[in-house]
Amino acid sequence: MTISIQYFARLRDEVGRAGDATAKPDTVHTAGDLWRHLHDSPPPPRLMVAINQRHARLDSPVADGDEVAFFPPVTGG
Amino acid sequence: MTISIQYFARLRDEVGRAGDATAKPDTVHTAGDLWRHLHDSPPPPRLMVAINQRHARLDSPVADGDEVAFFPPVTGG
Amino acid sequence: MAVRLFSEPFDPWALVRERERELPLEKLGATSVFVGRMRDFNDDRTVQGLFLEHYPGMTERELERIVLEAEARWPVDACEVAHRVGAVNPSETLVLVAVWSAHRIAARDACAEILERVKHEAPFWKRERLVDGSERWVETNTPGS
Amino acid sequence: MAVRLFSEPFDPWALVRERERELPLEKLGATSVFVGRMRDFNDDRTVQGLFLEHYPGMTERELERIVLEAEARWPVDACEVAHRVGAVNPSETLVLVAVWSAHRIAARDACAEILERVKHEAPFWKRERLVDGSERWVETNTPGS
Repeated sequence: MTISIQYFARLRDEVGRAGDATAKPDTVHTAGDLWRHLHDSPPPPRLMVAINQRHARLDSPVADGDEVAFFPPVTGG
Repeated sequence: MTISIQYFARLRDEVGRAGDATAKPDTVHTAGDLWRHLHDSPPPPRLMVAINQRHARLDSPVADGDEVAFFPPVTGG
Repeated sequence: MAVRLFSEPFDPWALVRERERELPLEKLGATSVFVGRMRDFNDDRTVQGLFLEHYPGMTERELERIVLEAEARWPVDACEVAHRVGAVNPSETLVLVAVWSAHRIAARDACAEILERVKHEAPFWKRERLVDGSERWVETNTPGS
Repeated sequence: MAVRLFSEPFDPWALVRERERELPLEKLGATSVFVGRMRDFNDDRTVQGLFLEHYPGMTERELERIVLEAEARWPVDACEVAHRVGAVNPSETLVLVAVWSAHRIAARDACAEILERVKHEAPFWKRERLVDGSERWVETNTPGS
């Protein structure tokens, strides 16, 4: 089981790829932990996160098998 | 020169006619005076008045040649 | 600005689309529309038909004044108001208010304000025909805000 | 409830009219519609085109959730939300929100609320193409209330 990660919009440009996949390390409990694990840096300001296609927070728990998405503030409509 | 008077909606049903015409008597200065002159009674509650097709008040002055309309609260839209 | 009275049924969406043919839509990011229709019920009574009386001449003046004042108050670029008069059947359109603007707040607020003023200031009066054949004047509009 | 994504231009008024064919309009006294279009300017810059990125799957879920919550909060009888995705040219429709209700306040407030939530919660992102050929991500929506 892995966690699949997606990046959208400006964030995808900045990260340089559309997604990642990782087995959940024991040190990763939340979406924020996951970001720090993948990028060796704190989550950028105004970062938004969705877990399994629902809005979540950086302190929301993540589990193996989850679909996690990181993106900047939305600008539809 | 006369003042022409129109009644609309429920008020026309109650007055029993669509309009009146009268030379302005010397005692009539306002739309309220005009109503009392024509009907021998005080203006009914919530009576609305227009003078020359603009909303007016019972204390608005009337003059010979004016088109005066009395009507109940409007209910369009 | 366009203000129109219809004594026959009209299609509000066709009216909006027709008006848009002459508008610079690439400047107008926001369009807000309200359509009011005749319901077959009111105050828990079943209504069969409606007669919309109006004050010819003053009605058009009032609608134009209401639109001009909205155009002065908000940065809106175009407004369309259409109102039915005469005998109306359930589900037919009574009123259309459409506002085009560069900005959604202006479009939305101007549309709401025009509708409220049409309902409370324009000289129209509704007479309902109930199922038992009796008729009654509608005494007042429901409050809007 | 109907939520739709379009990758090609769509006619918002045709969509509204099509939906109304299946609605009991004699019960629905009030229809409130907002149409948002692509402008050819933003922040004083001339914009040539727009790309609307979205999160397939989550987008539909979010739009449905927003509509369901509006239907729970207001006495509205039908809602229609349509949103464009992909490459868009100036004057093309980006978003349609239409709400039908027996009462005008419910229709108006639910329409405004759905629009604001679509703008602030649904996962869409706009990238603008300027006249000099450069591109920029739109950083934030203008506040709505």
